[in-house]
Amino acid sequence: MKVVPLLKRIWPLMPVLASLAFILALLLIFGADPATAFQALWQGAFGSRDRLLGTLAFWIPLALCAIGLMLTFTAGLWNIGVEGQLILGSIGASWVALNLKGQPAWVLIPLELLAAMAAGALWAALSALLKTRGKVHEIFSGLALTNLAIILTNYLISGPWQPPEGGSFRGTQPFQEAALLPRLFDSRFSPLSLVLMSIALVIVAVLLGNTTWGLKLKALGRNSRSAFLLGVSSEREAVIAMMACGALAGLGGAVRVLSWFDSLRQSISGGIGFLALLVVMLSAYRMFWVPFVAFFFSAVLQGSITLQLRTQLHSSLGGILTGVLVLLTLLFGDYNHLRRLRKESRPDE
Amino acid sequence: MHIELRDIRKTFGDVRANDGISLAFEPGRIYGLLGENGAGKSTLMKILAGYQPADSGRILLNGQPAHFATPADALRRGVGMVYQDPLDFPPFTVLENYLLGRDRAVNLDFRQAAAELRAILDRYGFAVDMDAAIGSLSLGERQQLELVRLLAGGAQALILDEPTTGISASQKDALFATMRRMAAEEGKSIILVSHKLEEIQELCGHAFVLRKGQLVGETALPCPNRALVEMMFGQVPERTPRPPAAVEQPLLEISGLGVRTQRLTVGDINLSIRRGEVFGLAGLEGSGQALLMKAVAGLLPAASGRIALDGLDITHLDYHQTRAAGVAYVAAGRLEEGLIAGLSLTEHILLAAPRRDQTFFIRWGAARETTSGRIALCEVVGVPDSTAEQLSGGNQQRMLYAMLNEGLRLILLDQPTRGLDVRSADYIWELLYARRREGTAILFYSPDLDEIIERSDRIAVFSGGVMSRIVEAARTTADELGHLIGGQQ
Amino acid sequence: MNDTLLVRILASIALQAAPLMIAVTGETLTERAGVVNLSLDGKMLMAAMTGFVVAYTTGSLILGFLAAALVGALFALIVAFGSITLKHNQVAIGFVLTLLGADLSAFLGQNFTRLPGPSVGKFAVPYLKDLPVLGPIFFNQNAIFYFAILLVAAAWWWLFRTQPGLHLRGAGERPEAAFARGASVTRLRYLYTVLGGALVGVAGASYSLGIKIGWSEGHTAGLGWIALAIVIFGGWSPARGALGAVVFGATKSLATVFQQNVQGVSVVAFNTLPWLLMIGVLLLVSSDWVARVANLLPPRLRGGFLRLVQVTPPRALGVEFGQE
Amino acid sequence: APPPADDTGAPPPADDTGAPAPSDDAGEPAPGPLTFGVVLVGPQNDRGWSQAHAEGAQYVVDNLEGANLILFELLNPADKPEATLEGVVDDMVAQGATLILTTSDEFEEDTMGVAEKYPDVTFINISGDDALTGEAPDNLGNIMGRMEDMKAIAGCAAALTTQTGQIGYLGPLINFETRRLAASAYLGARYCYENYRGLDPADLQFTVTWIGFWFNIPGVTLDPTEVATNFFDSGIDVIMSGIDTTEGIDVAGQRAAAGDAVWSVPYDFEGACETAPDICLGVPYFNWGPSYLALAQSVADGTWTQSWDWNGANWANLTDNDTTHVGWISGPGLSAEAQASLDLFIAGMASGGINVWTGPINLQDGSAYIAAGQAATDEQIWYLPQLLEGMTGPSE
Ligand SMILES: Nc1ncnc2c1ncn2[C@@H]1O[C@H](COP(=O)(O)OP(=O)(O)OP(=O)(O)O)[C@@H](O)[C@H]1O
Ligand SMILES: Nc1ncnc2c1ncn2[C@@H]1O[C@H](COP(=O)(O)OP(=O)(O)OP(=O)(O)O)[C@@H](O)[C@H]1O
Ligand SMILES: [Mg+2]
Ligand SMILES: [Mg+2]
Repeated sequence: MKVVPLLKRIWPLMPVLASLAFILALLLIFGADPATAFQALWQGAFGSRDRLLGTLAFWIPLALCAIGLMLTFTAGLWNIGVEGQLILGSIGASWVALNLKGQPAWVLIPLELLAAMAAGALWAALSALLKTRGKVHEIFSGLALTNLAIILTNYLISGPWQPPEGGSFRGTQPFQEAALLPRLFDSRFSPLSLVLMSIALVIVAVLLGNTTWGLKLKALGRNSRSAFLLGVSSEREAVIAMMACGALAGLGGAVRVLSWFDSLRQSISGGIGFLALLVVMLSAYRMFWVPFVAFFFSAVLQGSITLQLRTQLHSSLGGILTGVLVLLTLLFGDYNHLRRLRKESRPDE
Repeated sequence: MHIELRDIRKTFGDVRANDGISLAFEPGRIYGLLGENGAGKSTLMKILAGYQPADSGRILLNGQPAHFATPADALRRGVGMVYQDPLDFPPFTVLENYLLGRDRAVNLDFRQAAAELRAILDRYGFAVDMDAAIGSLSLGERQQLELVRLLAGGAQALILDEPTTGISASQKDALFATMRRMAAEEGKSIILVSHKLEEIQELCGHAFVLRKGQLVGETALPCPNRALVEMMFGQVPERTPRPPAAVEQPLLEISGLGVRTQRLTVGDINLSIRRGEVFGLAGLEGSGQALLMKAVAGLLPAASGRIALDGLDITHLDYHQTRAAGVAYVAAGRLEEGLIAGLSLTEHILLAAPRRDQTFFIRWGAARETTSGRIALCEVVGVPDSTAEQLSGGNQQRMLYAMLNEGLRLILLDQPTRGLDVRSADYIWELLYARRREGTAILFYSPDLDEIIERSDRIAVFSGGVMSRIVEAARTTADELGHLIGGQQ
Repeated sequence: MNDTLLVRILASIALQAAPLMIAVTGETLTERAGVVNLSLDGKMLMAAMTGFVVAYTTGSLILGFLAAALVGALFALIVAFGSITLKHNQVAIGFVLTLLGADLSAFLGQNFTRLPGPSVGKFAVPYLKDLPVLGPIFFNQNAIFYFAILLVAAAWWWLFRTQPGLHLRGAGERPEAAFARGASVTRLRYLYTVLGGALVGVAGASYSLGIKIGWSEGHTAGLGWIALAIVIFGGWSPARGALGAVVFGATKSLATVFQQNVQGVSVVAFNTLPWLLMIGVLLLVSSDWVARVANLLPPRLRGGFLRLVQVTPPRALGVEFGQE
Repeated sequence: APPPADDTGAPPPADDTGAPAPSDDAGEPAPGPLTFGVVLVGPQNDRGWSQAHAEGAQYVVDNLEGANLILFELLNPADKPEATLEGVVDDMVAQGATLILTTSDEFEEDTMGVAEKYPDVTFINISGDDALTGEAPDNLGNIMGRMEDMKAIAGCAAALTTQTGQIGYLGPLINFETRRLAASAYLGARYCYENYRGLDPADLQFTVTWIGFWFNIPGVTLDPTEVATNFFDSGIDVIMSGIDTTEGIDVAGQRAAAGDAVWSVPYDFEGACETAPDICLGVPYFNWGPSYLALAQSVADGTWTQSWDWNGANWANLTDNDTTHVGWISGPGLSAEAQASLDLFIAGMASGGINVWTGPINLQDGSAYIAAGQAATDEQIWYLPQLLEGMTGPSE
């Protein structure tokens, strides 16, 4: 009788423990000392002020993408293209940074952010229209557009935007100081970006929870045909949701170039968008958890750098940890769901 | 084959779908199974046909206890069931569809199967093109194929669950004739589940009546409808008479309308519907009447002609603009087209509200109140926070009407009472009549000709994409309509 | 005649396309049964890695392919269990496995990167190999190519000419109806998901042991997604899917050729071709513009044209089956 | 535990012995006279560019008493969006590294940054030129191996072997370095084709295809495997690799196994022939060991001074890995008489009798670059603006 509630309460921890066990096994198999490894993970994420700032800095774009994805997921869209939207954002910001010479920061930065959001939204709009007009599933358009965005970056940094000393694929020349977001203790973390992220978080949460538009997205996500008949103009809302997500991802891209780096680099993102999808899944599509989960991911990945340095273990370990965790949570995380299944399990065929 | 059901019990959650039902079917006879919505008819039949296991109880075939794991199992033992919505494979060809599950041989022998199928079709006087895709056939034809498949499978007992919804009068006659023959000449037992008392009376020799999962009565047929209705509902609900058409003003004027889709082209429709008029559309499935309604609703583009509402040209408005102009469209599907599983009734009401009443921020308190008002009005059994899929079929139907906004000019209904029992259907119509008194016109299609005649002021008849003529409901009969939609003049 | 530039290039394209054909056929079977297994990309990486590592350590190609198939099947089993038994979102699970597969393969394969290992050799079919044009393209390839061709043919026959094939398609079109005809939908879906996974595994190993010999991080990355797109382009038919694989291979080698022959365009530009192609073909097969174009045709041709170009997915694709 | 003082971005309190600062978060104090860090852009076992550096680092560990290596592989935004050179360097310094080598021009910019952040740590950026241009702070130097000569030898070996007179060059991305290396290979090939085989250099086809990055990035670069395949299909029978990885020789080996007469010249790493020895004509490789050892020594005993080193070969013995900075080692695939001619060529270069960079040399667009009889200067070679006349393939 009273075991059930207890079990229910601690249930979500099970996947965490299981995935830790999995990593432990890998560590032992590859002959690394788990204690050192986990200490290194911790040190890498929080071990010092710089580390903590690094974790924060990587957290922001990831969270921004995840927040945006809450909109598209609610609308029933698989916006895998968020990765490319982030990249386009960084291109947009770079465009302003490179072309508006000699402007003061208070002019440059807002323009950069706007350009970034516009660019991200544009890329998302392409995906959305390909779906609504062309019936091309957003997973594929998103994937293609992501790769096209990467190739576009390579074209820019090796062509029109190449540094004066000649085109290499390293990136553009560093932006003017005024173009960069003010950063804490010359780290990569910009408090402004945190503020922006928090604002985005609140706005999206309110939109989803308390507005007619949010409700329309929800309807769309669950049954687009009925939603349409009830007066929701499916195409419009879907496109807007995608563009909003793209804009937030674009903002994340701006943060990448303006505070993480100081220039547009070859493959500026390297999968942050894909991680964001995992973040949202692990958050069980609940806004409340998104920022925390995103922070956890950022910490693990930061930690895995130090992990590699200290144990010479391949740093994909961090990715494995998060991946297994998300998988197990998806499969077994929802206690009530499992109970329900147990109940209605009829003699099958 | 002698079939006996003993103390069958089945519960879904806390719903007692079948609560200890015992009855028997003799070979060579045709039975009717009656009951209000949710009485447990389909559940019982599904159990008998092996679609779902009973929680308890026994099935005896010729005295031998039988246990069906699957419908295929049941069919091997001679029990087959035809659904209102045939369980076939729309993209397959008729032949493939027939072959699926016919035998165990790995290699498909199309030639032999074709010959076999042809033979049975001929025996029962059905004509179907073997290479046509199932999806391109009419509902009636698909039912026939299901029937044929079961017969070929050696069915001794046939169950038909609401088979006559959406098929033509002539198809119905053919179906009934076949069933009579099978009972009389081949000694098969036949069970007909239906809400239509006339049909039951016409076809069956014996009726069982279920209520709330229990067998509440049985009788030899024919017998007075009253008696049946009393068994079904405990008391006889009085029917609301149709209030007279109010004003003479024309509301909806359709001239030279043409609609084209992949499958069907409808040409040159001319109609004038008056304020407060109930206008029925009669026709076989796929004859174009739904196209007409979709065109008016703005769901399909008009290829030609003009549609005017109160003088306002709505021909080229899209669905949402048309909606804003005061036209409501209620589709036949419930959870597919109209309700959204997982959303609360309040959220439904919020979504359905006209744009101008929609505020950017949602005031949940107010919304809940409106909702409870609406669902009270339409007697939906549920609370503002219950989600759509939690409602029973009948209540889902009512919810669709609870979502209709005030001050509508025109309501388009695709099969408004599909699958509803007499009482629920009657209630729906009460709601609609209330609208009509406010001057709202109602344009609806129903496969049930009796319903059309009883409920409409005027009726337009469709056959093969042509609107053949318009008749006064008062001056026609189901029989006449039946032949008109069959294409005869 | 048989040694012209064109023939040589065609032969290479055909060979490059072979693993894709295998993967596409595998996923086609899975999706025909109604399950979307999105984990293709990660699965292929894991399989490519496993296949190489096992073949390298044991020296046996057979074992390599078997191990790869096993890994593919295992991943598929997770998807099947998660979506069929636990009734979770198939896309979500598949996507997570995709990312996980990439990291896991990088980690487990780290000590086997770019080692010279065993590989499937060329086998020329006597006599046939000397046929003009066809010879070098179809009969002077390695075993992987022959396997792919046979597999595609077999899968097509199985799907469209056999009773089990009907059951399989039925389960993906209308599970409740298939169930009514005596098919056990759940078992079918498990079966074909796992089988499809195993084939994708073989495809992965085909890269590391035959087409792109050896293992390196991200060895086959991206190809899984391409395969998924080709399944759609192929209208869930193995034969047409194989064609799609070839078209894709052709475009990729075009990108290489263009760089030499098209002046004044940034080198980078040509790398966009495969992705533009992906969007292009998906637009072609699924957008309703095609239908509108068709309406311009005379009614006689219309149907045929649409059947030729447009495709419709299995109706119950990704739809869970609750039984009754 | 409170954050260690030396991990806060402040330079480590280097005491007079120059011994590394103690760091508690590294777990164990760094032993030995020198702890040095090496940052790789690719995987340490890519049998190419990165592995060559890894081996160089290992050479130091083997030859410098108590040298302590911290290796970090795969530092590039595609593989590790979360990692930055600065972060890695922070950690290396925290573990007491006083010498840090960043082994790609990818790191050129960021190395300047960290060099300013840690003035007491010595930084070496491989293949950069900041020390040459004077932009670099005093604690940052550059090294590059004089690969041009080896590439010329490689080109010669290719030209001596090709049957079809068509050589394919697998190029990475286009910049000064990659252009000049491809050009050197071509010049070497042209010289040997003309002088040892007595054929008209105009008939020699030398095709360069750029994949778009140093190594294959799926979906973004051209796939080197497919480029190589396409080379062979189009009649090329010798592939020279200019990329970090070994696809070139992998495909060649495959083709040879299938009976085709093809050869390959890999790049970067001494052991690169192993994939398919029989058709390997040899490999021009970087031998970082000696330069790294010298560096480590000078840093350990505090005698290091900033410089831009373009280290050449030990012509006396191109395979003496204790002395030569770049090397050429002939492969089993090279025929005896080809070897003979190649030896003549090498001897000629060693004696200075042969300099392939002697004019007349025209750029691809036909404009004259090096006047007849003149030898190109280091700058002219280093900053080559285009491919050369006679080479097929994009320059930009
Ligand atoms: N699969 C199911 N899950 C949950 N409840 C069910 C299920 N099937 C039927 N029920 C419930 O069992 C009761 C009987 O359903 P059943 O379909 O047998 O009624 P019916 O007599 O066929 O009604 P109708 O005339 O509308 O077809 C209803 O309350 C229905 O909601
Ligand atoms: N929106 C649409 N787009 C394309 N084709 C349609 C559409 N609506 C209906 N059709 C096709 O046009 C034909 C006539 O439509 P429909 O079947 O709805 O008419 P109906 O007589 O009302 O049939 P039902 O009895 O199902 O209402 C059918 O073959 C249908 O498939
Ligand atoms: Mg029923
Ligand atoms: Mg209809």
